Amino acid sequence: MALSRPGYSSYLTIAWPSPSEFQSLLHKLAPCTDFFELGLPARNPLYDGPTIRSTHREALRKVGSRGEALRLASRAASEAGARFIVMTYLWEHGGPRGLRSLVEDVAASGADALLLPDLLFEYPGLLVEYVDAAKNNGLQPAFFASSKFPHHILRLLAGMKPLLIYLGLQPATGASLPVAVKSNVALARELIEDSYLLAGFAIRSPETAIAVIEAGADAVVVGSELARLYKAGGAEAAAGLACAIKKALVARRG
Amino acid sequence: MALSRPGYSSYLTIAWPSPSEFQSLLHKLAPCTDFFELGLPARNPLYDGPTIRSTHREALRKVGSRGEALRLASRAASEAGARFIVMTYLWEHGGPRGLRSLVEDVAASGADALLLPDLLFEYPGLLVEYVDAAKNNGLQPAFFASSKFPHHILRLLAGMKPLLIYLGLQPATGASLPVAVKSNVALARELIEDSYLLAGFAIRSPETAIAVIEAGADAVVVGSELARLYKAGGAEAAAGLACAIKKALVARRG
Amino acid sequence: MDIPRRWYNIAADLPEPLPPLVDPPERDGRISLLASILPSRLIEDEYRLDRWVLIPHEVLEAYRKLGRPTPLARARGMEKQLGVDGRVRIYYKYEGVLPTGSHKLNTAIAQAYYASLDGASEVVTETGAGQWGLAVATAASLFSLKTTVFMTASSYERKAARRTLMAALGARVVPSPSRETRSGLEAIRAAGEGHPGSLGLAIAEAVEYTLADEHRRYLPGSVLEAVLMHQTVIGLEAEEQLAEEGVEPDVLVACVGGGSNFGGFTYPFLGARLRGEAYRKLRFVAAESSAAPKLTRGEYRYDGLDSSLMLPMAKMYTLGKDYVPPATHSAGLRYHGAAASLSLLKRMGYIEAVALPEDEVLAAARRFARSEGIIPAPESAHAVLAAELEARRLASRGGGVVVFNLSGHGLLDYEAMM
Amino acid sequence: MDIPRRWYNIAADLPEPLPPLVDPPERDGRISLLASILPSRLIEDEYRLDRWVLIPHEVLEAYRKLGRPTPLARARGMEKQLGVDGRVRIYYKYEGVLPTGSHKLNTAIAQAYYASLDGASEVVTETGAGQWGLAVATAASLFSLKTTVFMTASSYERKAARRTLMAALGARVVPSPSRETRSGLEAIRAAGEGHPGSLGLAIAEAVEYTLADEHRRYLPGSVLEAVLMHQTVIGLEAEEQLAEEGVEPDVLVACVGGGSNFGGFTYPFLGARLRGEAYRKLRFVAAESSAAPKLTRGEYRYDGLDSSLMLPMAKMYTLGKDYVPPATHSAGLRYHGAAASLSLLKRMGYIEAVALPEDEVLAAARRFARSEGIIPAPESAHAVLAAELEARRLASRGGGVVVFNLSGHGLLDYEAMM
Ligand SMILES: Cc1ncc(COP(=O)(O)O)c(C=O)c1O
Ligand SMILES: Cc1ncc(COP(=O)(O)O)c(C=O)c1O
Repeated sequence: MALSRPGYSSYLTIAWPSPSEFQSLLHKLAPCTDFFELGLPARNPLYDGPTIRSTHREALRKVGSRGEALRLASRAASEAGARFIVMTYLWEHGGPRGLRSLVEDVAASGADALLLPDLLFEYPGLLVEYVDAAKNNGLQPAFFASSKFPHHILRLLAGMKPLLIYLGLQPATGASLPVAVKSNVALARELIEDSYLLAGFAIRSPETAIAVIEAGADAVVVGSELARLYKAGGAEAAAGLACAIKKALVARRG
Repeated sequence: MALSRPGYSSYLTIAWPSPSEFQSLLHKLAPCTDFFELGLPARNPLYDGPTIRSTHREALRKVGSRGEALRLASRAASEAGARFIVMTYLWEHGGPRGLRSLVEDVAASGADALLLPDLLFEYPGLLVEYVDAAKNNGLQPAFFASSKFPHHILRLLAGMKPLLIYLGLQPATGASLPVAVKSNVALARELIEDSYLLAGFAIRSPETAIAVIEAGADAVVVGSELARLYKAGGAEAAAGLACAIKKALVARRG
Repeated sequence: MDIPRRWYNIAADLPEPLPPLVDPPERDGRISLLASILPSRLIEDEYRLDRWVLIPHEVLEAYRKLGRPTPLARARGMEKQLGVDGRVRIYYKYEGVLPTGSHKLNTAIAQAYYASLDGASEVVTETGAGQWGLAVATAASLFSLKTTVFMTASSYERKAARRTLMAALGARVVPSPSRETRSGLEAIRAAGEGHPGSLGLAIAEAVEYTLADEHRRYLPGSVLEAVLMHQTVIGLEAEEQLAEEGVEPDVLVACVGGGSNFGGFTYPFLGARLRGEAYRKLRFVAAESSAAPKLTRGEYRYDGLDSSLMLPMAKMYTLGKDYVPPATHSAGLRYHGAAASLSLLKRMGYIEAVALPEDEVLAAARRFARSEGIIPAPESAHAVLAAELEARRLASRGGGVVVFNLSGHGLLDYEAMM
Repeated sequence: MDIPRRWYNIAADLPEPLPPLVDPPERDGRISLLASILPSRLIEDEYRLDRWVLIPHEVLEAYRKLGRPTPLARARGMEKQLGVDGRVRIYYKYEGVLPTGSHKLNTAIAQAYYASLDGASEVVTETGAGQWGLAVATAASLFSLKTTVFMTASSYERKAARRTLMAALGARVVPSPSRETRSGLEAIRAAGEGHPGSLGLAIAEAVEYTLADEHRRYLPGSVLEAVLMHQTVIGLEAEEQLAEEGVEPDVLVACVGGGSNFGGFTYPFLGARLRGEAYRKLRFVAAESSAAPKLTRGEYRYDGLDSSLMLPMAKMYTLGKDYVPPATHSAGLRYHGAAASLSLLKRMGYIEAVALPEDEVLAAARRFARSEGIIPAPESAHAVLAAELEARRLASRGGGVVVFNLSGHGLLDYEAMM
C-alpha cells in the first residue's frame, strides 16, 4: 500500500523512554503521523546523532530482546491504528547471517518495511538477498541512502520498487536550510524518478519540512527534535511539532 | 664620389708603428684597398679593441699634434693615390666645442669624410651640426652605428645622404660568423636602403668578409687583424690578407 | 586552457556507497561538533549528492590570481635520466607554483571563503611542519580573516621559516600545548613545559579554541571528502591538458598523506573510468611513506580522524589513530589514515598502493631536481619515486605514459636535501 | 594566453643610441674576455639589431614546463587595504610561480641552453643571497650541465637554504674566497681565513675559474642588455593579459637591482610608447633600495660592471663600482649600477625612480602578504611599496590603473619578515 504524498513520519526508538511512555507517545503522535519509523534499540546506532543515540541506550535497558521490542512496537502501532516501518542496523543482528530471521521477525510484527541503514554501506553485496527476503516475507524493500551516494546505485534502488528511499540529510543542523540540502533532495528526486522519497535528519520545524518537500521529497521524518521536545515538555510538546508539520504539509497541498 | 661596391677598406692608426712605417704600410696596402680608414692617435680610443688601442698608445708617442698626424695621413695617401676617411673620437677634441675646427682640419687633409664613432652615442644632439659642418667643408657625412642601434635613427642617418654608414659588429670574435651578425647586417641594409654600408670589427679572413658582403654589406673594413699581421710578419703579411679579401670580393662580383 | 568551473564529487560515481562519518561509540556528538565548527558551506560540500559542484566565483577568482591553472609538464629530463626516453613519456602536474608552494591552497581558499560567508572573523587550524598552516594563513588573509594556528611545539622551534611566514601573513602562531585551552593546560600540567606537542593535541586545542567564540571556524587540511573534492581542480586541469597534448595516460601517480592531492589529481580520471566513459586500462598508484603505510599495511575499518577523538570517525585504511610514525622529513605523509573514498577504492582494487622508504625517496627527489629543475617537497618526492618505478615497468613492457602529481616544491624543506 | 614567441629588444626603439660596452682605459681586453667566457649565443643577443628575437624552441619548452605564462592578478585585497578600491585598480604580474621563486629563471634558462649549444659541460656564476645561483643551478640541470657557483663566504654560512637547494640540484657551491682561483688565494692570503667575501671577488673567481677550461661558460644574472631582453617575456605576457582584461594601465612599477625585471616588465610597453604606437600617457616607475640608490643619487657615466673590473664598463647610473651598500635583506637590489638602456631612459625622463627605505618596504611586504596572500621577496616588496604610493597618488586624482611586477616570492627570505 502506497504512502501518502506528501507524508509526515515520526521516528521513535522502541521502548523509549520506557515501554509505556513509548506507547502513549506513539499514540499521541499518531493522529498527525502518516507512518512511524520505529527503531529497534541498538548497542551502537552508528549513523544516529547524540539525541537518538541516548534514546537507544536508555531503551536498551528497558527491553530484553528483539522479539520483545517488536511486539511492543506492533502493539503500540495497532492500538493507535498507525502504519510503521522498522529501522535497525544489520550489524546489531549478526550481519549477513542474521538477515533472514530479522526480516521474518519484522514482517511478523506488522511493519510495512524493514529499513537497514548500514545495509548498502557495510554489506553492499547483500542487496539482492535483502530484497528477496523482504519480498518473500511480504515486505516492500526500503533503502537508506546518504547525501553522498552513488547515482547509479540510487537508480538501481529505484528500479527495485521500494516502499521508500530514505535520504539522510545529516548533519545539516543549522537553523535555516542549507542550499546543498535542497539541491541534494532535488537531485535525488530526479535520480529515483517516482519512487517515494523520505528525507530526514535535522528537520525540526514546519518551515524546514516544507522546504524539503518543495525541493522534491515526498515525506519528511522527524526524530531527534521529537525526543528533545518530549524530554522538555512531554508528549504534548512532541505532538505539537508533529501536528504543526503535518498541518503545514496539508495546507500546502491545499 | 661614390665608393666602389663591393668595397674593401683597411684601417690604420696614423703614425703607427712609426710615421715612416705607417707610410710604407699604407703604400703596400693601397693596391688592394678601395679606401683607407685612418685613425687619429687617441688617448682613449673608447670603442676599439685591445690591438687597435695599443696602436693608438704607440702612435701617440710618435706624433705631437692633430695637425702633424693629419699631414702625415694626407701625404701618405696622396703618395699612394689612395682615398681615405679620418676616424677619431670627438671626445678627444674637446667635444662639441671642438667639432668645427676638427671638421675643417680633416677636410683640409683631403679626406673624403670624418667618422666620429662617439658622435651619436655621446653627443646625439650634435648630429645636425656635424652634418652641417661636414657639408660646409666639402665632406660627406659618415656615421658610426653599433649593432644595438635604434632603427629610426638608422633611417634618419640614411636620409642624410652619407658617404657611408659604418656598422660595428663587435665583439664577434669567433672563428665562424655568428648568425646574429648576418642578421644584423641584413637588417641594417633593409633599414638604410641604398646607403653605403661598411661593416667592421672582427673580420680577419676572406670568408668572413664574403659572408658579411653576402649578408648585405657594401664593404668591409679590417683593422686589428692587419695590425696583428704587421707585427708578426711585416707589411707583406698585412698586404697578403688585404689582397686576399679584395680578390675574393672581386671574384665574387665576377 | 582555463580553470575548471566545477569540482568533481566522486561519491556520485563510486561502485559502492561511501560509508558515512560516524560518532565514536564511546564519544557522542563529534558529527554535530564538526557541523558547528566547520564553515557551513564546507559541511554542505561534505554532504553533497551532486556529481559536479560549481566553484564559487570568489574562489575561482582567487585560483586565477594565485596561479591556476598550474602547468602540466613533460618530464623529458627524467625520461632521459631513467633511460626510458623514446619508450615512456612522463608528465607531471605541478602544484608548487601556488604561492605557498603546494596544493593545500586549493582547499584553504575555498574554506576561508566559506568561513567568510558565515560571517566568521577568524579561522583556526593546527599544523605540523607548516604547509597547511601557511596555506590557511594565506587564504585567510585573502578574505580578511584573522588566523590562529596551533603548531606543535617541536615544529614551532625547528620550522622557523614557515612559522615566520605565517606570522608575516598576519597569523597568530601558537606553540601547542599552549595555555590558551584546557587541553593545552592539562598537557602542560601533566608533562611539563618541555612538552614537544603532537598533532592530536594541536587538533584538540584548535577545536577547543574554535568553540570558544562563535565567530571562529575550524579548517581541516585533508581526509574529508570535501577537501578531496576541492582538490579535483588539479585533475580536471590535468585531464584537459593531457587532451591538448593528445596524450592518453597509462598510469597516474600521486602521494598520499590524508589523500587530498591523490584524490584531487586522480578522481576526475577515475570517475570517468567508473562511469565507463574512458580510461578503461588506466592504473592509479598511491605512493605512501613506509613511515605511515596505511594503504599497504593498515586495516580497513572505522577509526578516529584524530588521536584525541575530537573529530568523528571515518571508515578508512588506518594504522590506528594512536599510531606514532618514526621521524621523517615528509611531515605531510605521517597521517595514520586515508580518506574514506580513497580507502574504499583501494579496497575494491581500483587503486594500487606502494609504501616507499625515505632514503630512496630523497634520492629520487635529488634526481628529479637535477633532471627537471624543480626541487620537490619530500612528500611529493614519493610520487616522483613511484613514477620512476612505473616508468621503468612500462619501459620493460614496450612503453607508455606515466603522469604524476607534483604536489609541492621543497624550497622550505631544504634540510631534507642535506 | 600562450607564451610569447619572441623577446623584445628595446635598443631598436631607443630615442638615442645605446652607448656600447667599453674596455676600461686602464684595463684592456674586457670585452673580448666577455666574448670568450659568455655563451656565444648570449653575446649575439647582447649585440642584436633586431627589434624582435625569436625565442629558441628549447627555451620556450622550458618556459612552458616551468610555469609560463605566469599569472597577472588583480590586487583587490591591496586596493581595499589601501582604501583606494573603486577608484584605483591594481594588478600585479607574479613571477614567483617559477620553480626557484623569481624571474631570474627566465634568463638562466636561455643562457644555460646557449651554453649547451657551445658544447659546454659546465656553467659558472657567482651569487650573493642565492637567487641567481639557484636559478642557474636549476637551468643548468635542465640542460644536463654541471654548475659551479661561487657564493660569498658570509652568505654561504648564513643562507643555508639556498645553498642546500643548489647542492640538491647538483651544483657545486664554493664559498668565496676559495682556494680554487688565484684571486681567491690572494684574498685569503691578504685577509686570512675569516674573509667574508664580496660579490666583486666572487665574480673575479667565477671568471677566472671559467677561463681555466674551455668547456666552461660564465652566466651573468642581470645588467646586460641580453638579460633584460630575455626578461621581456614578463612584459609581453602582461601586455596581452591586460588587453584580455580590457585594461589600460596608467603606471607600471618594478624594482631595480641591475634592472632585469624592471626592463623585462616595462620595455614592451615602453617600446610601444617610443614607437608612438600606444601608451602615450603611461608612466614607468623604478623602485630602488635606498641602500643602493643609483637611479636617484648616482652619476650617469661609464663605470665598471663589477668592482674588480673583470668585466667591461657600461654607461649607466652608478654609485661607483666600489660602492658598499649598508646591510639589507634585499641582496638583489644592492648592485651599484643600472642597465645601460634603463639608465639612458631614466636620463631622458622616460623612467622615473624612487628610492625606498627597507623598514617601510618590509612593512609593505607584510601588508601585501596579508591582503594578497603572497609573501613577496624583499626585493619585490620595493615594487609593492612604490605601487602603493602610486595608487594613493592616483586615488587623489580621480583614479586609474597601477600594474607592478612582483619579481619573486619571499618564502626563502623569511628572516626579513621577522
Ligand atoms: C606538499 C605536500 N604533498 C602532499 C601532502 C599530503 O597530503 P594529502 O595526502 O592530503 O595530499 C602534503 C601534506 O602536508 C604536502 O604538504
Ligand atoms: C626577487 C628579485 N627581484 C629583483 C631582483 C633584482 O634584480 P633585477 O633588477 O635584475 O631584476 C632580484 C635579484 O636578485 C631578485 O632576486
